[in-house]
Amino acid sequence: QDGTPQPGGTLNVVIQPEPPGLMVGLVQNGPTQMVAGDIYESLLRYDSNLTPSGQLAESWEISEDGKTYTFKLRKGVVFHDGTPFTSADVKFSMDTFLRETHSRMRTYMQHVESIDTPDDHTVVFNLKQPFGPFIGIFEPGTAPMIPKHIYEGTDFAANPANNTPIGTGPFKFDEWVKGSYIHLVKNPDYYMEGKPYVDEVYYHVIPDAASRAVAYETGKVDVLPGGSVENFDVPRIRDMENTCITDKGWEYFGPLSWLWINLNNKPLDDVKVRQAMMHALDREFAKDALWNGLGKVATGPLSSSTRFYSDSTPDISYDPEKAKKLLAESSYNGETIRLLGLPYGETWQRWAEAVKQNLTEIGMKVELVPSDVAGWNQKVSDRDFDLAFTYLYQYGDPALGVSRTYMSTNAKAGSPWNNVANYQNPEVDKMFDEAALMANPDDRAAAYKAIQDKIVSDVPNLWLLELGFPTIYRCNIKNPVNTAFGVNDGFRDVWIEKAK
Amino acid sequence: MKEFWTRFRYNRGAVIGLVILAVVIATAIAAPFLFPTSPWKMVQRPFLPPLTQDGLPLGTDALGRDVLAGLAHGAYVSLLVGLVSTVVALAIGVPVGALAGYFVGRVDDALMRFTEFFQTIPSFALAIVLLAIFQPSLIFVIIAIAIVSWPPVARLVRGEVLSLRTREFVEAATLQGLGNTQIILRQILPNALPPIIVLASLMVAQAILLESSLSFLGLGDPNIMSWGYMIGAARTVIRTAWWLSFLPGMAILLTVLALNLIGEGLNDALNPRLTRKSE
Amino acid sequence: MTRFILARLIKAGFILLAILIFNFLLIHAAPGDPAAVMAGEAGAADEKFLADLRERFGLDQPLYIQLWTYLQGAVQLDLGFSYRQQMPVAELIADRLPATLLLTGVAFLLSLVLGVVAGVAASARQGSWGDTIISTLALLFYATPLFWVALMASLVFSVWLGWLPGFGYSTVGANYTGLAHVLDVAKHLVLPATTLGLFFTAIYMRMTRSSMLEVSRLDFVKTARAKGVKRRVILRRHILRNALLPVITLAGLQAGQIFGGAILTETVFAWPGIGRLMFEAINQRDYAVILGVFYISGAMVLLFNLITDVFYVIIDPRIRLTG
Amino acid sequence: MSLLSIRDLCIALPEGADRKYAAKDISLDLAPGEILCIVGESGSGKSMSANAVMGLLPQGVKPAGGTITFDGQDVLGLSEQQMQDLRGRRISMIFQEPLSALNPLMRVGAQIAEVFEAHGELTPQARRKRALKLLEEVGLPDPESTIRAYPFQLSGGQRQRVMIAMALALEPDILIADEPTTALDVTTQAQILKLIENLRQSRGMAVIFITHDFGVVADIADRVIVMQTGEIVESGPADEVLLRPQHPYTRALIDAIPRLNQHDDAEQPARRPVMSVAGLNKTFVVGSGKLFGKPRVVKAVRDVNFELYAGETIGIVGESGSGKSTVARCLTRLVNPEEGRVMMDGADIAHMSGAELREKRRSLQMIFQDPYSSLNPRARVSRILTEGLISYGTPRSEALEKARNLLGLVGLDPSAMNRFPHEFSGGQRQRIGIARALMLDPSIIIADEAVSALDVSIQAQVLDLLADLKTRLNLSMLFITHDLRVAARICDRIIVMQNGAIVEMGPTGKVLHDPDTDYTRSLLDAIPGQEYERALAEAG
Ligand SMILES: Nc1ncnc2c1ncn2[C@@H]1O[C@H](COP(=O)(O)OP(=O)(O)OP(=O)(O)O)[C@@H](O)[C@H]1O
Ligand SMILES: Nc1ncnc2c1ncn2[C@@H]1O[C@H](COP(=O)(O)OP(=O)(O)OP(=O)(O)O)[C@@H](O)[C@H]1O
Ligand SMILES: [Mg+2]
Ligand SMILES: [Mg+2]
Repeated sequence: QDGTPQPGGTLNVVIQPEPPGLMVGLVQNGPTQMVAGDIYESLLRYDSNLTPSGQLAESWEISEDGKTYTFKLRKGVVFHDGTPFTSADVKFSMDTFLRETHSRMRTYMQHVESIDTPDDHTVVFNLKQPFGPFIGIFEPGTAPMIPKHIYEGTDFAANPANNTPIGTGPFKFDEWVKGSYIHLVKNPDYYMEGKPYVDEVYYHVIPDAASRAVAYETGKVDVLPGGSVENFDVPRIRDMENTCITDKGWEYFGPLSWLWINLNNKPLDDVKVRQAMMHALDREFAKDALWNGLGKVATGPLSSSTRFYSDSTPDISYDPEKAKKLLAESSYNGETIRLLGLPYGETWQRWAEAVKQNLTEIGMKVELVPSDVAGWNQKVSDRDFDLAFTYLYQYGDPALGVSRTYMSTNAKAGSPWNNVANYQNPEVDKMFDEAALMANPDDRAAAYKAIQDKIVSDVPNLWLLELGFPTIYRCNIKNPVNTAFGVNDGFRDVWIEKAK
Repeated sequence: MKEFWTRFRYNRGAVIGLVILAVVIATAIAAPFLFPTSPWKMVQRPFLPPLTQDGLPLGTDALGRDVLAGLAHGAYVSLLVGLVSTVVALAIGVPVGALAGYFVGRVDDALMRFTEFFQTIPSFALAIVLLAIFQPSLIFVIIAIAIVSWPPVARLVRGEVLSLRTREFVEAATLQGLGNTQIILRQILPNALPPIIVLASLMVAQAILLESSLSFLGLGDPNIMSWGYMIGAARTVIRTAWWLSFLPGMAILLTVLALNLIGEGLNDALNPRLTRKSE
Repeated sequence: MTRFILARLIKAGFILLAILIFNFLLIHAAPGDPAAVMAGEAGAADEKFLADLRERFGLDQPLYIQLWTYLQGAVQLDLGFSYRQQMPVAELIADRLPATLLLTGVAFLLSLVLGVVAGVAASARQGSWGDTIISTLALLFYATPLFWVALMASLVFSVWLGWLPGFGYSTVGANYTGLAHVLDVAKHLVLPATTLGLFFTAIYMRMTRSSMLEVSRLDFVKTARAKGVKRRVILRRHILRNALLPVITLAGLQAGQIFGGAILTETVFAWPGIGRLMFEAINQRDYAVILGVFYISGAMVLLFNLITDVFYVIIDPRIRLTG
Repeated sequence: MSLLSIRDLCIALPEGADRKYAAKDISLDLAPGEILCIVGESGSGKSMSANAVMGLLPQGVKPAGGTITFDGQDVLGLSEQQMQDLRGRRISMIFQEPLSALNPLMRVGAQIAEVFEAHGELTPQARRKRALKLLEEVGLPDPESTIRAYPFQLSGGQRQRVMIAMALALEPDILIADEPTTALDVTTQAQILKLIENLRQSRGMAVIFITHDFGVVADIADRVIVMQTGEIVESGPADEVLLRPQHPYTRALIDAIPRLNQHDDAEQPARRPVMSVAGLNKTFVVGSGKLFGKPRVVKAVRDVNFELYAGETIGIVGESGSGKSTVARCLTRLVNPEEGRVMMDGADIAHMSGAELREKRRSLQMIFQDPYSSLNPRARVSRILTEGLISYGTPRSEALEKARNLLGLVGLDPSAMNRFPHEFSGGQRQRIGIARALMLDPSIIIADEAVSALDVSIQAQVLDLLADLKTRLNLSMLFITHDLRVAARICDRIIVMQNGAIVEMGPTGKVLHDPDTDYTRSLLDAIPGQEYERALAEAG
């Protein structure tokens, strides 16, 4: 972007919460991905429009019928332990390792018939049928390249190398002082000339949001990834000197928040009640008061950064009068609605209170049910709620991150990422199934437009906001966010401008 | 009783304490009449500082709710949590400690091991686990706080009783034919009172604050307004809207101060050596 | 005495076992399990993933078998393995133990010394302005929420004045050694230790003061004065010692709670201690870690209760204990 | 020139006390080397006056006028700092109730050594040496181990001697001794008096000696002051006051002195034992104070056997620390004897517990040696007296009525009912203890030095009361005392104890006039005031 990159310097980044492990093939939570993005790499990289470019793959080709993907790998790439990276590692990672350990990959890989490695630098994926989203899965959080020579034939979960992760990325793992920090150092053998620019990266574990803000203010850290300070603190920090803020870098995840409606419970099975609730929610207020105006009011099941988003779905905006009318016409009879909040900090608690108040004002009786993280998981999995907050990632494509929420095949209890609402609509099922397998993007766009219209008029969930997680950093740190994954994609291109 | 009152009144601090407490209790009772609208109602723009808007003398919180109404409604819950859990903790801890200390030997052993049972789990953690198991309604919050706060009482009382039971006046009472209960209740406990009173007045504050920590962790009863809730909720905005935690903090402080003064007054009034100052 | 201590130690073993069983059941009664939490953090999971996790953690076994397996390990001092953290629990705890011991130990000594000294000073001049100031301060300390004090302290001393570091255990990346390291850690320790200590300081102060006032009216104090013993010495040797019993009790309690007591402080000041480990483990239902911490902290409580009891006898020879 | 001179001293009492002034218009002078005895009614302000000299009046009690001049300095005007310097070194005091007056948590050695330390004298080792020496001088057995004992591990008399040792440690100019020998047997008493006499001779120490024992007064006093209800009613040289008393109160006092030769052994017809004690043994084992040191073993009671008959009073006399109190405590099961039986109404109370024991205890009451520590500091006298009776089911009003009566009988005003123990004088507290024991109408009373703090006239009154009860209710009594005159007056039989064992037992007349053992003979020889008694007899 601006100016010539200057090498050197130390990057201090906040990480929250402390990751359970750094081996991203085994653990895929946010903080793990954030650190692992520096250590592990995948074949491709995606910009903020989700357009792929090469990373470990130099080039790639998709066959006409959408069933064969051929990747040409970069030459001269070595793992941090000096072993060369080859097509065998790709096959091992995708076919053996991730299939076993990575639940999302497992579903994606169901579409893959076989993987061929004609030579050390060529990999061919043969799909059973066309699978539109396939080109979107080659990022380090989903398809990290794992060293075969270390893991082959071992118990993956118990491999001691998990504590000293080895990948091909721009930074090498150095030290992890549990409870304090994780230290990565520059990979001197990195295959891209001159990169990375910075010498080392510290990820600081600071469990308290206010202290994280203090750490930034006192200059102890320079980058606050999205969600590391309370939303209420953002404006104050944003206004500090030499401070830049961006809400980019979440396009791939497209975090969308909504309230699950337990459709098993009366009177929530009544679409009128649901519509009434939808119109009762003052989401603009929530965005302004709770999210500092960052993010967007959701218009339906898709995030606006997700492919095939349609902006012409039926109206679901705030209209308390209409809500009252709808409620009066509905079968709602003064039942107490149990609202399960999300135990992820103050903003979410306040939000639950605001929602409760919104619903109270149209004449519903609402009781807040508190819980901790584990309890929340349990309650949502067991469908022990009437309304429940959640937000989920969309992974850039409705087939990867959206259909799972609405398909009846996914409606079994027992997981919080299923179709928890128990939305059963055979028509929607069929449309999703077909749209995923279309080879032509235009066909898919049309199909998903129809799906969105259908779902929005049914209101199986109460969509809230496309969340804006701002990344805050000092302005002399250049390029912290330049892909659709933001800081999760590693600091390959980051450089620090020295004070003049 | 009358005489006790005269002596109590003699301590000016105690009377001030009593007045403050009376005001707090009155507020708690009168809140629904003084502020008939729900304290959860969002009435104005968020983060209004105090004294900037007519009708909202203490301003608004993060969701634009009336802070004054919150304080008034919260008084009830906070008092309830503080007093009831302390009373429950005393009701368990004092008898356990007294019996253990008085009977020593096997009874002591059994009771103290029982106490240790509750003590070994870090209290905050135990409260969290208990509340994760049970739905955190107000009742359970109170019970959880009481359960974690009685072991210190028991140990303190036991320590005192262990020392007092060997005193000669206790032996004299035994010879007078007093039963064990009477000896514990009438001879030993009154002499162990000062530390118990101090601890009790501390425990009320602790209970109110523990409730605040719990609701901060999302384990309070989110359906009721309490000072603890208000402080906890204001914590994240402490830098931008300090008054939001300061005001309920002051409310807690005043209440605790009042209880403390009363405690001290009680202590003085019950201590024969301090009375009848010749002035 | 020696026999009493031995008997208690033997009993402590059994109690620990009972407590372990109780804790085990208690924790498993809480909703949610580690597999669900871990899957939750991954952002997506299917049944196979959950089932795999549960199998790996042994959560698919009936509860009594899980308990049995755990106890077998625990009896041999094997605290199990945290699948979440990919580490043996004993190692996890050992990693965090020094930091916690340092923090709570310093806070403990600080509060005990400060509290008792302040209490003695206040009681020596009952009713004076010094007494009023000390008593008011104590009141402020214990009626103010810990996190408030903590945040304010870090705001003032770290952000505004820039005197002291506001978080962490040592300066990251500085790689100090020897004395420089000690000083560095000490600097980091100041804020959390004072914050944590303040509350107990207040308690000791209140307890000491009231107890001292009570004792100072007893006859033997008059004897000491009749001997011409100096006021300071009377306060310390005669009154304080007789007033110490409740303070000892509280100190024992505080010492036993050194893991649990520091959760908030460790969180605010990012102190890499056991309190935080435990708190996170509870939230994540990392059973082995929770139980491990409870096990160790239970042992700690039992130990300090025993020490307290021994202190009772040392302090007050009239107390006789039978074990 | 007088060393100490008190002029028109008034000491005001707080509201609700017996009277307005504890002491009124007290004037006296004390010359170096002089021994001044203060005698008088219990509660007449003796202790308060003494305390005033030390500047140690209890809270609420204040000097309300007059001056106290010591060595040219106005004591009442001195700062606390200046007083500190005087106390212990120049003026020292022995307090009346030795149990409460010793720090319960400090070893006695340390408490003695502290006197030296307070005044910056000697090195720590030297202090210990001196403490040992002092303990030896006041006649404590085995000083090496006693020095490491805690006060509660010592007998009443032993504690008292520790107090004395502390007071004498720095060989002060003035010693104020407030009933210092109430718990001492006559031989030990004689030894202490001799010690004081020596100090007076060698160092010119002046002494204010408060006592009820006219024998002691006669033996040591240069001058005597007699007090009644807060005022000095008579003063003068010892011989004058003792042999030619002017004031009627003084005369009444002297008339009330019990005589040694009063007793004839009346033959008792058909006697029924109400209590028989067989093979009683009690050993105390106490830690040495060092971690692995040898424990201190005290055989406090060895193989004690005796029978107490209905309507009989047995006196137990003997050396201080010989196990008298321990026997009493074994009989009431305040301590558990290791061996032996205590049969009462056919049941062995030594091996009894719970409700059974409680029922038996009703007819077995004890008067404690140290009245102060045996009264609940947080209870009013009314409660202290009535709660036993009420707990056995008597209605409150009835119990209160009875308590008021008994207070009257022991010479206390009924207004005492509403006061707390610390608001009384030593003798008054003792009488509360007596009243308490009588509340339950027991059939056996064990009285441990029950009248030692009472002036002779009240003592006589109390003894008459006991004698009356004895005949009316067929009361049996174990009467532990060191005052052989008192023993002579009310006991039917006497047991002499030494070193935990009974060395002699027999009818009073026999034991007191024709003893079998040398020990008893030495006791008899040591009775103070024998010359005076003869003089009185000749005069009267
Ligand atoms: N609780 C105790 N622990 C250890 N030794 C004790 C204890 N009580 C008494 N003794 C010892 O037992 C012995 C007998 O004590 P006891 O009180 O019976 O004497 P006494 O005859 O009543 O003497 P006095 O006339 O001085 O009161 C003493 O040597 C004393 O030191
Ligand atoms: N703290 C107090 N409060 C009220 N009255 C008191 C207090 N202390 C002493 N008195 C009263 O003061 C009077 C004098 O007490 P003092 O102790 O001087 O008597 P005494 O002459 O030493 O008697 P005894 O021979 O019984 O020890 C008594 O009537 C007593 O009741
Ligand atoms: Mg007296
Ligand atoms: Mg005795």
